[in-house]
Amino acid sequence: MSGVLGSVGTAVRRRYRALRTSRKVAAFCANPLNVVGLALVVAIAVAAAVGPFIAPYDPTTQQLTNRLQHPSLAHPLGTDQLGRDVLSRLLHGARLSLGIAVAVTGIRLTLGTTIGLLAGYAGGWTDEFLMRLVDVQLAFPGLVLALVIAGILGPSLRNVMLALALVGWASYARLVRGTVLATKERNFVRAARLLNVSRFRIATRHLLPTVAGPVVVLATLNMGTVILGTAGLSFIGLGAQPPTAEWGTMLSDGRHHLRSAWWIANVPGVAIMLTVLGFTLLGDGLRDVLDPKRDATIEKLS
Amino acid sequence: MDDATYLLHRLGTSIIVLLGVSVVTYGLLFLTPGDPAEVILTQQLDRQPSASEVESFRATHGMDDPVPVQYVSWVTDVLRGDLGTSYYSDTAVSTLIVDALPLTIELAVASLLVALAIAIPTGVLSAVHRGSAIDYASQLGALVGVSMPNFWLGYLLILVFALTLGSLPVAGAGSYGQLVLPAITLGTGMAAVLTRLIRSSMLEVLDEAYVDTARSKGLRERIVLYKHALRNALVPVVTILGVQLGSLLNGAVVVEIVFQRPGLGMLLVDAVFERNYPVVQGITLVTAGIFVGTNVLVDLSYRYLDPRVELGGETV
Amino acid sequence: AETGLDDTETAFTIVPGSDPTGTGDSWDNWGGMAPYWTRVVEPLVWGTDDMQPQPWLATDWTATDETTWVFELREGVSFHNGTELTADDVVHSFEENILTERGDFVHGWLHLEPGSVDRIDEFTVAFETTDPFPGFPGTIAHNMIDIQPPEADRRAGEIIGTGPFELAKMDQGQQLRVERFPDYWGGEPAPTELAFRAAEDATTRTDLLEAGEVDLVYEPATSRISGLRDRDNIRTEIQQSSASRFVSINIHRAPTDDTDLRRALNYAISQSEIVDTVLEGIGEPAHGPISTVIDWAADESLPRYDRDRDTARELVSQSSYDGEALTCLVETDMDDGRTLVQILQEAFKSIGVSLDIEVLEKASLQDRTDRGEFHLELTNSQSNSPAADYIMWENFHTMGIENKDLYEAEGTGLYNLGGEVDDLIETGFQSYDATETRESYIAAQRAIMDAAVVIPLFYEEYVVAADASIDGLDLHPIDKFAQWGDLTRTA
Amino acid sequence: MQQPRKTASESTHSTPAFDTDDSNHTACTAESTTDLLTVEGLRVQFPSPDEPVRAVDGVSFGIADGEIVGLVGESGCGKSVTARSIIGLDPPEAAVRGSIELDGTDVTAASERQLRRLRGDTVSMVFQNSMETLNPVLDIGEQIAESTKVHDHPDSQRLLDYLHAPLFSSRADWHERREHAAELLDQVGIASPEERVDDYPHELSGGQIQRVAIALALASDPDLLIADEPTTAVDATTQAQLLDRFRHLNDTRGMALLLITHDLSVVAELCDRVVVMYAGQVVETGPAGRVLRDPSHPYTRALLNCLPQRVDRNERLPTIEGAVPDPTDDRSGCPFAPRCERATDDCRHGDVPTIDLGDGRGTATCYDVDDSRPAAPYNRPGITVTAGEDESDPTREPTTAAETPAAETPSSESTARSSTREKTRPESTADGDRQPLVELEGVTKRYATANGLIDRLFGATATRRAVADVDLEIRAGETLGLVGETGCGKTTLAELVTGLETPTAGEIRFGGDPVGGVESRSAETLADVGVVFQNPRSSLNPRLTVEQLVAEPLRSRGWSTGRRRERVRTVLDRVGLSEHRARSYPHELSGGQVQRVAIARAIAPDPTLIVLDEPVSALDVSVQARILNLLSELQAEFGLTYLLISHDLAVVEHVVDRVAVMSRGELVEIGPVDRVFDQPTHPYTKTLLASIPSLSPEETTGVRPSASDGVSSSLDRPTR
Ligand SMILES: Nc1ncnc2c1ncn2[C@@H]1O[C@H](COP(=O)(O)OP(=O)(O)OP(=O)(O)O)[C@@H](O)[C@H]1O
Ligand SMILES: Nc1ncnc2c1ncn2[C@@H]1O[C@H](COP(=O)(O)OP(=O)(O)OP(=O)(O)O)[C@@H](O)[C@H]1O
Ligand SMILES: [Mg+2]
Ligand SMILES: [Mg+2]
Repeated sequence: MSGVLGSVGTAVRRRYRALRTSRKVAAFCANPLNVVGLALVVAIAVAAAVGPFIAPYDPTTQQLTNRLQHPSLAHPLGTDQLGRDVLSRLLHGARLSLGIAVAVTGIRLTLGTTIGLLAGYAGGWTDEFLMRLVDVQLAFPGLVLALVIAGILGPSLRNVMLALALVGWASYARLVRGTVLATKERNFVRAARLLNVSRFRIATRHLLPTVAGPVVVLATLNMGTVILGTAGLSFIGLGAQPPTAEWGTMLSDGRHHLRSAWWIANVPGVAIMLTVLGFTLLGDGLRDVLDPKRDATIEKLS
Repeated sequence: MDDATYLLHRLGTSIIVLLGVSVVTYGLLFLTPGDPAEVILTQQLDRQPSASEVESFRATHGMDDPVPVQYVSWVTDVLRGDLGTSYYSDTAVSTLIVDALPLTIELAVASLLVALAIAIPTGVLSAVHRGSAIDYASQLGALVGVSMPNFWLGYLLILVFALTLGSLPVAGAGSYGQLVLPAITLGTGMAAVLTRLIRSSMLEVLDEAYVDTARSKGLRERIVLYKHALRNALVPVVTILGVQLGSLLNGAVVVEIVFQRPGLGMLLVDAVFERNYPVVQGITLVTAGIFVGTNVLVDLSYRYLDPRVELGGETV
Repeated sequence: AETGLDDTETAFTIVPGSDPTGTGDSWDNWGGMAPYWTRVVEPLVWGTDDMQPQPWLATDWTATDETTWVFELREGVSFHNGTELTADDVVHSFEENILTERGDFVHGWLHLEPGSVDRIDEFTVAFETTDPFPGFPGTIAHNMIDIQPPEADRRAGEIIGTGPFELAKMDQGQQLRVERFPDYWGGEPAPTELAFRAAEDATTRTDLLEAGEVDLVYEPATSRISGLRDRDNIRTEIQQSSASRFVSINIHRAPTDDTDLRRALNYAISQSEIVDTVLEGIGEPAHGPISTVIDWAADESLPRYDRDRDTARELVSQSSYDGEALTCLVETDMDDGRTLVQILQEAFKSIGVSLDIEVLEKASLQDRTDRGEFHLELTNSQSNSPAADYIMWENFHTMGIENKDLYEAEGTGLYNLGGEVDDLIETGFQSYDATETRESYIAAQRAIMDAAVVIPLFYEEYVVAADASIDGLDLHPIDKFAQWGDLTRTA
Repeated sequence: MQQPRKTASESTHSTPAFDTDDSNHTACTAESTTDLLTVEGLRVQFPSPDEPVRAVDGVSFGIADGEIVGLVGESGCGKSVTARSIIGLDPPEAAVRGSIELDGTDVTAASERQLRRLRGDTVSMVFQNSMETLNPVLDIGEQIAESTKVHDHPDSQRLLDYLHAPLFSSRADWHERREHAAELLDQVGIASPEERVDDYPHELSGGQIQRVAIALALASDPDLLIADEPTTAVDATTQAQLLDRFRHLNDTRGMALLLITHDLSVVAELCDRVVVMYAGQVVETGPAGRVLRDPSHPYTRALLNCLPQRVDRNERLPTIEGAVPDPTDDRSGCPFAPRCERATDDCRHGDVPTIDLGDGRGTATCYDVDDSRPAAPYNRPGITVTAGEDESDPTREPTTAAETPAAETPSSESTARSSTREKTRPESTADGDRQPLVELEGVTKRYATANGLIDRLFGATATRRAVADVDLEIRAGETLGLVGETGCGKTTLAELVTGLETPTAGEIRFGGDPVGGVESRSAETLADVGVVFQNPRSSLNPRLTVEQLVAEPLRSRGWSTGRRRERVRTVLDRVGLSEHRARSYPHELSGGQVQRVAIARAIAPDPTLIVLDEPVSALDVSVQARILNLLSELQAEFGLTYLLISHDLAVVEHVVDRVAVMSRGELVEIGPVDRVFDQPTHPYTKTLLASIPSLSPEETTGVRPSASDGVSSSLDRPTR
């Protein structure tokens, strides 16, 4: 009997959940830009997943006799200064470029969220200390600090990732701490305290879900920033070591050929642009759906 | 909080932050693989330095002391306005910075103007025509600017405006003409952020009752938009400007290289690669100082833009 | 380029390959000016087109004994401030500036200690070298060894030289303007004014020329050269330089301590393919490490390793190579460095040798080579003065810059075969007999190539691209020796 | 002594602006062609994903020159949308049909330029939520000056001129206009207007902002002023002053007024005529006196009956069953039919005729209009349109409730403190010996306003006193009311009781034992107190379902899943929420339902004391009535003690036993409600009571606080 009731309950609950989600999905889809963003991100993700398998050539094999070929049937996006197939390099690069962005964003997010939660929840001197730390990190223009770190550690993708991760976590910490503090003072948390709900449950049921939305939005927007940061560091000479097919490095290497062989630079350039565009649009869309009121805050941090 | 207390307060936090910055800046030196003295001397001399040369170099640059002592003496010097001397040319770091800074500031200001000139009309238009083709087009257009790595954008702009159309100089610094392309390169990236912000902030403001009040007075729509709505919409925008200065400095590094402008960014890149630590430390400290200072100014100006603002309110 | 006004006809804007103002933060610039390119200051000796010392502010020099050089100064040379050049100025320049201010390294370079320069009479100066140094005249034929009067306050940026052009204005890191010096001892130069602009990126230089903003650029981007050649309003000149590009192999580190492997690597490369493809034909395929403009360079007589992958593979299998990746270093700023090193990588792959590339900025690279932690380094060697002997010494002699430290510390080195090669280099370095020098250097080069200590790639050539109307270019194997006095514009 | 206020006595009218003499207005009804404003068949629809939202569904009425018309109806019935249409400010997505003739111009068809002229000259509007109608970044002088400038030159508006761009605008001109602005501020009763013109909106109090908004509307010297709920956001004293001001303007300028409100007593106070709206339609119009005294439409009647002041103390309030129809529903027939007891099949289909009641008595859109029916007396106890609803309690028959406006003992005490010590009890409660459940002794709360490391280093600690030295006891089983103006410390006091804040000084005792803040309270003490927050929606985590929300406190008491579910079902049922609502999220619920969830959660752990902070202030009268009924039922059933905070004195008077009056953090008076309301001792209490508008206008002629009143000026402090 109660089993039947239970399952009916679950079904009803699921329907309500679905209704709730579908409303969000509808809101998300209402803006064509959101859909464009999602489509771009999905496309890039697919390219990253299957790219290496569908690439027509090996990304590093040179054919000096076949260098600087215009796009053609054999080489849909042409060949580069060493006669390598640009399309193949692009497809291989997708995984790497996206991987870097995900990894860096992941580190930033984990580090920042942990520190933010700690500061927001602990308060007092811990909070004071951590927030001054955050201030210090934020006082450096990101790329400047990353440049110094990566420059001193030496050029390699690992160091670039490390440098970018070290300069980006503070935004998350601020966002999370701010949200935690605001939520802590929200009436529903105060009410929970009055109702003798345990600290642990308040943290997991009331605080974390509230924090998740903005963090996801910031992370999505951050993906683009990281990709651009990697490209910038590549340009300065701190990117991937050859012959790695990484978009920023490809673009940076190809810039000398902009006039003579436009495809070498512009193909990875457009790829970067579309990826960043995709993540930014997606992030905006998520923000509209998940967290409509925090525009300026996230803009300020991302 | 009144202005004086607030200033005191901000000054206090700024000093703490700058102290932290100086620790980080100084600490970076000790991340370096290898003995800095040797690396630098080798470069300077173009050969392996002798043991005595290394020793005398370490002595003249105070590298023999324990790290905390070095740090303290560096900070003391900095407080006296002495940022140290370049390892390579015996030039005072402050001289190098003072020489390079105007070019970077000029670029930053010009970029900001470009960004605002693009962002204000586009953002307002986009908000007023929310959900229309104009809106989507201008949002997308704005985003394209920020989605391009700015060195690529820079080279494309050179290709189009300097080489193909021949209407603007390729590179260099000094004339206003030479400022145009770098400012556009850097400005478009920032314009995207500002456009989106102005748009969303306008959208919020346009829903406010006082906009309708303004209309109900019989005011023309243009006055309603640009006097009543925009003024309010700019309030959050201004807070962003301070932070955006950081992204301007980031961008300046790359843009200065692309357009061969010997500003702070170029100086920094050279110094980093040469391991010219006094210069690196000087520049990071100065940029952080500028950044922190600008944000204080922004907060203060914020108050004059929005009379409701109480100084010292906790910002996220 | 500048248009309209009459005197712009005789004014030119030049973009050299490196920053003419010296970025304001390097050790070889004084008062903000680098001594190169601008012909404001001059040394005692210059270099001929085939890299021989050539009389300049000094008209003649003789070695009166093994360690004494006596120089006769040119009379009637006046500085930009109107005073006449005399022996006092030379003594002052050496003693106060060159041997003291510029750092200790100068002593080893010039084989000269402070206090060893003496005025003999108004126009004669004697130099006492620390050891027999036949290369002295060629060595001081260097832009940095310039003569200035005591009145010049170099630190404050007041540069007074004897050159055909006077310093007019300098913007750090941007450009440097000079004006014609009418009283130049070599006759009044044709241009009234020259502007040297900084643009260290090859693409930017090319763009500047194509946009017509400048009249002449050094080393346009390789990828753009064929495009420039196709243009009517631009002329391109190719000049062989004193530089050569090669891969140095660390012979003291396994597995490149194995001669078979090093030879195999040599057999894997086709120099002419590299020159014809990625270099757009700029450069001469090389068989040795020394540019052929240098008179004691050996090319024809060196053992050749024409590409032969079968031999190479065989050598690899004979060698101790066990499949681990070799490390190849290259400097970030090297032109075409990233491209070349990737070609090497692919070539070695074809003979079963794998290569890890590390593109490093100068400081890190230096750090690595100092510790000997690498196998290969893509490098180039260039002499900025006619005396190129030090290339042999510093690279291949056990006590040369590259090898000395590791030799002293660990008894090894980097590229030093030691023994006979050391002897040959010493003989060449200290002999006052040109033929003897030549023969010992050639023998040393042969030993070096036999042991395959380097993989020669190409003897460098450099391109100067200019507005087609410009005439009177006087290019030099040492690019920084270019003279601008005859520059004119044809209608 | 409550009787007189509730009796429809036909006494004389001393206020000229309010005239119940119906014949005066015969010429001014909707049908007149000389009207200033004529709205004909107005329909406004908004697009929505499913059906369009019919916000206004065929509204017709008119306003004559100099007439004051009240537009009333529950929340969401289309009042604001109608008003916006009149000045042509519908949102762009709205579809507007019908005609709006304003001073001879059809607003719906007017050009941009004509609209500007109308707005600058003929009509002005004071928007709902006046706190937000002033531009926060411009000083009020400028905002008013702008209005006069438009009024003078509606057609030449240059942006640079209005931006005050130097070189492009005349400073002298602006200066003059600012002086004029000061005059206008003076007229609406703002003290020292010359200084106030330079103030920014945030520097003004709520009441002052209302006045400025009115001054702004008056700047263009309009023929018609539309005021949308101008008094909902302000407390009773300020409301009284504002209404007075309207009457005065109407008198002196002959300005017509369309007053939108859901407060019928405001209408009674001020209006000549009333238009009653329901679900986007006009259901009844007529002279104010007639409509209030003798409502023709069942809806109007029901609305009037729900008012607490018309029902005796402890009497069950009549309610209207059901809810306002969804504005997206396809409609046919009378929209009120589903909730109307007397509805017939005719009512449910087709068009319901609008019947002219004749004799200048207005119109009603209903079949069931019986002209001959005698006027319903105001205070007939137990008149209900429906017999309560789901939460009806069989043990408490409304009609049999005790009528005990008991003989009060006026001499019981004089001041607050003495009263608590004397343990005076209201006689209306049966229980004889109640123990103090909670005692507050000398409780003071100061908030620190500075924070941060630097401030701590500098030792800068500014404080604000929210509650000052309060002695108070809450007795078991009673309902203690807490009243006072905004910001006087009511909520803070409640938070001290609940433990969310800890007192800076003084002691709080539960059953004689001192208690601290939440963190230091025992689980039993916590379970003893239930709280319904001022804004209940904010106290419900939007990510949890109703079921989870209500079960939360039970879980922390270690109840098993089954027991929790059982209890949740019981309490939800008890507060009248159906089973399927358990799976809803808060945002899917209406305001009344959210309030019920909050109450359900508060009672779930079986507390003895419930703190209710403004439990009904955000609700419509009918919903309010239901919640109040529910509260009294629960009290009777579970023997609960209530601490009830409200600024609505009518509500307080209806439900509480004792009332405590607060002013600026201090407790100024406390005592049995009847005693305090009839014989207030403290001057502040007197002012507060005098400002309550009454349904029967005749009474209000007595004590009316004016702007110059010493006590009310304390309200003129900044809003933050
Ligand atoms: N812009 C809009 N878009 C969609 N629906 C709207 C819009 N504005 C109002 N509505 C709907 O129109 C109906 C009438 O709203 P209106 O604001 O006129 O109510 P009201 O009578 O003023 O209520 P209140 O007393 O709460 O102010 C409501 O159902 C509301 O949801
Ligand atoms: N956390 C706080 N920090 C500082 N001041 C506060 C805080 N909470 C309330 N106050 C101040 O204390 C005073 C009393 O506030 P409280 O909320 O108790 O008033 P209230 O009587 O409940 O008003 P309302 O009727 O508007 O709800 C006000 O001046 C308020 O600004
Ligand atoms: Mg309304
Ligand atoms: Mg309150």
